[in-house]
Amino acid sequence: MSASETEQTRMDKLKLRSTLTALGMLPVLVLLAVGFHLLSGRFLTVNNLSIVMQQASINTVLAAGMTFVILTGGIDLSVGSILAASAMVAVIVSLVPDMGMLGVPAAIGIGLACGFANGAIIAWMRLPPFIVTLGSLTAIRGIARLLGNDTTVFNPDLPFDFIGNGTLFGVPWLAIIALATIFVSWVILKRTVLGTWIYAVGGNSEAARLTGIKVSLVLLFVYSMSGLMSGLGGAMSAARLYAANGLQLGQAYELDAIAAVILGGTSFVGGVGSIWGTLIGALIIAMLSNGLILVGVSDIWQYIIKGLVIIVAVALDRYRLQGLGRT
Amino acid sequence: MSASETEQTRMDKLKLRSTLTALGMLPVLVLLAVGFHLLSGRFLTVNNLSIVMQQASINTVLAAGMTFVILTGGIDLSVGSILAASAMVAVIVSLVPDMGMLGVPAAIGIGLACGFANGAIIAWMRLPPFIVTLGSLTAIRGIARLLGNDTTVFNPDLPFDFIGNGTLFGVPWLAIIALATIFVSWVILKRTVLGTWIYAVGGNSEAARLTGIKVSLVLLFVYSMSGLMSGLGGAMSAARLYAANGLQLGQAYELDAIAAVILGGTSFVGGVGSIWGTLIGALIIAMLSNGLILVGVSDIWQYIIKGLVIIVAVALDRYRLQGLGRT
Amino acid sequence: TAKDLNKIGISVGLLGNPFFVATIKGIEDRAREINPNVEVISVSADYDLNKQVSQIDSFIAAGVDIIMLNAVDAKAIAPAVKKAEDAGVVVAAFDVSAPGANVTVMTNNVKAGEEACKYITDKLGGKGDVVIINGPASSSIIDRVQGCKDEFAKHPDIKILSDDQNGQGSRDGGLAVMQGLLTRFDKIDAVFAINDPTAIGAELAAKQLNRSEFFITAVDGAPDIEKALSSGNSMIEASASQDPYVMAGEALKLGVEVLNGDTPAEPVVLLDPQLITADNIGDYKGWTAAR
Amino acid sequence: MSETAEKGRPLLEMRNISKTFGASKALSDVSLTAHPGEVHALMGENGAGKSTLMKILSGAYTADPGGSVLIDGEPVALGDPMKARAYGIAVIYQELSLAPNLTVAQNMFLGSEPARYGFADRAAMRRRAEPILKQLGIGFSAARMVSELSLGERQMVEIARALTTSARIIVMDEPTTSLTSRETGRLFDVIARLKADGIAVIYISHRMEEIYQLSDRVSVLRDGAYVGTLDRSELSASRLVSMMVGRDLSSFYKKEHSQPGGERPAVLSVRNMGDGVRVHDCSFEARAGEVLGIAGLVGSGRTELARLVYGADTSTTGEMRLDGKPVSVHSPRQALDAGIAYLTEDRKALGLFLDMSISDNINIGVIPQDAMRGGFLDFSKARERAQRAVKSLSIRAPGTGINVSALSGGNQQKALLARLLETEPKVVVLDEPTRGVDVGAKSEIYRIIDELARKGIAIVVISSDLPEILGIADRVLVMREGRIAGEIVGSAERPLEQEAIMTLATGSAGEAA
Ligand SMILES: Nc1ncnc2c1ncn2[C@@H]1O[C@H](COP(=O)(O)OP(=O)(O)OP(=O)(O)O)[C@@H](O)[C@H]1O
Ligand SMILES: Nc1ncnc2c1ncn2[C@@H]1O[C@H](COP(=O)(O)OP(=O)(O)OP(=O)(O)O)[C@@H](O)[C@H]1O
Ligand SMILES: [Mg+2]
Ligand SMILES: [Mg+2]
Repeated sequence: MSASETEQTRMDKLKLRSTLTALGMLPVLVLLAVGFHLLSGRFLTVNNLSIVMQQASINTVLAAGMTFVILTGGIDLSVGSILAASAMVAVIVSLVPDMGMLGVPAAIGIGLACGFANGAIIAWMRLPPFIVTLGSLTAIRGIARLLGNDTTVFNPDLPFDFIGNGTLFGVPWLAIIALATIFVSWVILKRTVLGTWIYAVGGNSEAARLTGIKVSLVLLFVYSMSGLMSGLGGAMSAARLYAANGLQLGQAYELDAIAAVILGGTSFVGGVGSIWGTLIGALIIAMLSNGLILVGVSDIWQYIIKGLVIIVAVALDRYRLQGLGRT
Repeated sequence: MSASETEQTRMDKLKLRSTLTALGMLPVLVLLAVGFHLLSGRFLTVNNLSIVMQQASINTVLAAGMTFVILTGGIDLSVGSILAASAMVAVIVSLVPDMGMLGVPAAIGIGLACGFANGAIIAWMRLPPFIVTLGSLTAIRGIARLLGNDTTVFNPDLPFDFIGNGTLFGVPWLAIIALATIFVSWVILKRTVLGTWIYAVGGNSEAARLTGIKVSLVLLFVYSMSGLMSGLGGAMSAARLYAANGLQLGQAYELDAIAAVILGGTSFVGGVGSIWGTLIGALIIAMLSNGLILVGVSDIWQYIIKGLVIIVAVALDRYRLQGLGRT
Repeated sequence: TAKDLNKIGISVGLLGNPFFVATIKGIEDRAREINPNVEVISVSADYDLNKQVSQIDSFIAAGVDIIMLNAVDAKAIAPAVKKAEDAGVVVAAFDVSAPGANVTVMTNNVKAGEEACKYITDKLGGKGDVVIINGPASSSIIDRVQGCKDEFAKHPDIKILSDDQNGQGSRDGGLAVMQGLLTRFDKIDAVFAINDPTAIGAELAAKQLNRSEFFITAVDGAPDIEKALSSGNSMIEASASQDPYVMAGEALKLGVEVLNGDTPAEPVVLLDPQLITADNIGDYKGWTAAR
Repeated sequence: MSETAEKGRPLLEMRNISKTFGASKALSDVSLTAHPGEVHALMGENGAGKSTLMKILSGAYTADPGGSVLIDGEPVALGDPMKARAYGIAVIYQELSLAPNLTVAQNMFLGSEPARYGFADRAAMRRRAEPILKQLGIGFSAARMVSELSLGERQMVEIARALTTSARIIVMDEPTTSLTSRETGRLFDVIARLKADGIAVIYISHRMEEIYQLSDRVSVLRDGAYVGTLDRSELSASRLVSMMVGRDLSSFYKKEHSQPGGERPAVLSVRNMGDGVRVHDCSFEARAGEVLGIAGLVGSGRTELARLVYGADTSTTGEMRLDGKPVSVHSPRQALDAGIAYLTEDRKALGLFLDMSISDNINIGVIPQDAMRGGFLDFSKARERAQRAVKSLSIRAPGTGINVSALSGGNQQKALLARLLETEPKVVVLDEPTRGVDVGAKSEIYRIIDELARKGIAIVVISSDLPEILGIADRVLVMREGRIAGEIVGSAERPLEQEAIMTLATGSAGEAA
């Protein structure tokens, strides 16, 4: 019958489209990798790919948390500051004799606490996320500085340094953690009830409220999650650098994290997006930095090229999806 | 009759509410000023207020442009980079013998061109403003560095330095320009057809399209405007400093500009907000920096206090509007 | 016309860097010796010239006697310095020169770069492939790189593989840049990093990639480099150290002289760096030493 | 008006409910009871407070203190959607409350997902969704994204959602505004089954026929106050209307424009219009001074066709002529310039600027023409226009300066209509012009349509309300699956008939000529 036929072809088109959407920026990623390899001859080596993964790892973790937030239509500008504060805590705790390993949970705990505070203000006082997290970006930065008396804390014998520099079967721990984060986020977002609620709040928060979803709890969760991820990022950063500095660490990281999320196809207005896209977005950003150094582009031109590539990447993506129906 | 009676009280309440909304953050501003004066004894002097106005001026100009953009539901992250590039151009042109005064129009022209480029990509290719302006934030930063071969350009005999350091009847030129910008923006937004279109696009862009408004032209205009204002900001910065540096100038200015707009009550989703609010927002931010130094608060605590004040300010504002009906 | 020292305003490039923490301590200690009740306001300009100029304006409004200035930009700060002096405030510059300042005390950065790179040319016997990890283009860093390049230029067999990558002056940036450079170049003989954090970042990269064919020198003498040098197994072999504590303290003392109406004999004082290596680290005082 | 014969203990009792929003009192001292197995209709003009009362029941709003809600005679504390649901209350909201970014199934179970240890059980969800969709005769799959559904289809999803929970009280707030008679029929079958199961249904609608057909009792609200309750036996149109509006409405549909005889000139002629996906090969003509109706089932492509004509979407085939001359319309701007105006079916999402004033909403299309030199707004002209429009369309508003969001649905619709009339079009396409509009406003809108036709404007009305189409249209096109299935012309001797339209719309019989 004609009706079911059109329904069938339509479903096919939809499937094709959602596959393409899920693929997202992958073609751009591949294009970039091949391009860099052709130009430098060294990009696609096991060694270098492991470096790229490492360099992408912290941003990936932050961006995973940011994905939760942006899916609800919010934003979290404070991730860089939270990362700095928890890296400080990680190093400071690591200096305590015999309990050094506690640095990691301490960092994550601090991150969670900061995120929870953000979430509480946003969810319960219903203040705009941009301003609240801009405020905490500033305030937590101050706290991070206070923690170390405004100087660099370092620990050359960091007990958990394997996280930052070790490998497991040749894969850097940092990359493993980042991938694990993405996987856990995917499970939460796509396999649990909570995940559906997050999408629902982002899609239509009033509708979500009317169906009995506790919107404020969902918001509390996503900001806490973003804080927790930032805390984890802080621990990773500390483990990688053996040091932390409350003022310098994590400056402008929020922009990179948001860029990864948006490059990955998550919509700013909320409700639409996937965590895999975020992973690809973060990889593109890391690849750009690494590849341009490999090719030997000077610092100034790195800026210009990076900026243009980001714009061209989303333009390509838009072009790719065109003709597949209205958006 | 009872119906018209309630109608009357309702209109009264509505009027009260819109007055209060227009007032916006003014009470917070006054509170802060009085507080700082009580603590330092030097805040409310003609001299210091003129300093605050000067310090607020560049951010005010950027924030005015940003108000246009945010009213359409967009964002412009590239203002700081555009400012840097046009300040470079202003100083470089000012060094040309006999034509030094052309530095100002040159800077504004460059700003306009950058803004136009942003707008063209966003309006015609329909790409997300966040990513596009993040890309141009990076690319234009590179161009700004390239312009001066990555060093500071300097002109101690800047022909238009009166803009940055002179006064007219005791009022700093910088402040006059900032206020003029606000006034012009107000005229455009509230007195012209274009202004109504801007609010309409921000309020419901699909409805705007269906009523025959050329949404893409409106977007082109607002990003061009933001670029132009950034160019003006660049000229002001050059005139104030007699110098410009492509790398350092304008870093993170976008956050301050956006903060001023949002503090001023403009909604992130677009369609709601006033330019006067933006002025007050910019003044609050400048006042915080100046006042805390005057009171002698240490740098670390300045961060913490600033962050908290920003959050408390919006919280107060929310509280103030409560009980006056839905938000 | 002599004035009392009651209020000091300090503006530095980026507070939170241990270097500047030491300078502030140096200033505070010297200032307390002169007036125990002195009020010190220290702020960070975050390498933003506009911000620093605003801070100077605010200092003037707050009625400080001396502005201790670590200029964000060695040239462009001139008008602000002039404005402060016109308002009757003494300006003492440290670490970075500030045209027109009443007094200036800073490390001879050209020399620092020279010494760190002389260690390289000496050890390599004037022949080899070297890398310079650059940083943000501030005057001190430009000077260091200049000094280093001058030294390398004396040896025609020294080949500079790369000098245009920005390690942001941080561990993080040094690590990322070095990872790229190590992938790009199969053999490097020596690395000059424009400051200590960059050097440590570079070392971390080398360790991760199991590369050990080269060694690193830097400038600063920061606490973390002390640890590295004394550990004995670090790839970082030398750092041309500065003494921020003494430098800034000196600048304050000279500034107070100006405040008291004396003109210092020498308005610009250049402090020589001291090259610290594993051999002489034992004698090195360090930035955080109690004084 | 009698206290109904005692039906045993009421399932639901709402007593002395009041609700104030800021300054305005939306409800004062309203009471309502519902018995098991009863359909209790709630009627009243736009803004009478029906939805507000139901939102209090659903926990979306908290009532002012003083009132009480009893279920099975026990006082309960609502005030939170979760609690209301626990008491067995399910609501089909008037303002569709779906998350467009989720699938049909996800929306149906939102907030009460079948789950194991917090993990969503998709298989169970699909299993439970299928029979409900089938029961409602829904043709699309539960895996479809809601954003891809037409308005009517969304309404069906909303209905399906209310059936997922085992509710004892189901509130339906204007569930049929975008539904045609076939879907409405399906819904009524479901309601009959619910009744038989002893469930209480509270039904809100502005369509009289539905009220007659369904309700056991009818309660009427006016200006937030309870007016009275009529038993089924006491129902009559005049009585209901006078309770609602406080006066009589004589003739409802107006068709004074159509003088018989004489072929009028075609203003707009559309040939082979299609977008290759949802609309195929549509040709029709709209004539001056004539009302052309377009009927069809939910999702048959009526809205999409109108959007193609208006240039809101891009067509892949077809051409248009206006007054005999070919026109190319690729954007709404071009359509407006050519003299074609379009009233959207979704006034909140696609029509109104809710944050702007009534005056701005009316003037937005013409401010460039009115503007002074330099693009400055002419406030006095704008005020004049707004006031004139408010008067001629009798928009009930305290002033033209207040936000349009403060108006009731019917008045918002009239404001939108005013906007499009200010552009002085030759052809107006009205998509569901009376959606969610009360009887009084409806008859006013019919009067406006009639007046326009008399002025010689060509009018196209898309409507899912068959009696409405029959009442106002001179000629009806019927769409099915994106094509024009046929055309029916009414005449004095042979008036338009409902069956003929349904036959064409469903394709159940052979093509009618
Ligand atoms: N959230 C709100 N804030 C302020 N006023 C409101 C709110 N919701 C409804 N109102 C007002 O309360 C009154 C009753 O509105 P309600 O939506 O209950 O009417 P209704 O009878 O459902 O009308 P309709 O037939 O148009 O759906 C109206 O005057 C409306 O403007
Ligand atoms: N945004 C969209 N994306 C994909 N499909 C859509 C979209 N909007 C509508 N459709 C589909 O197009 C078909 C026609 O929709 P249209 O809105 O034209 O129908 P309609 O006859 O006006 O129905 P209704 O009475 O429900 O409004 C429907 O099957 C619908 O599912
Ligand atoms: Mg209603
Ligand atoms: Mg429709």
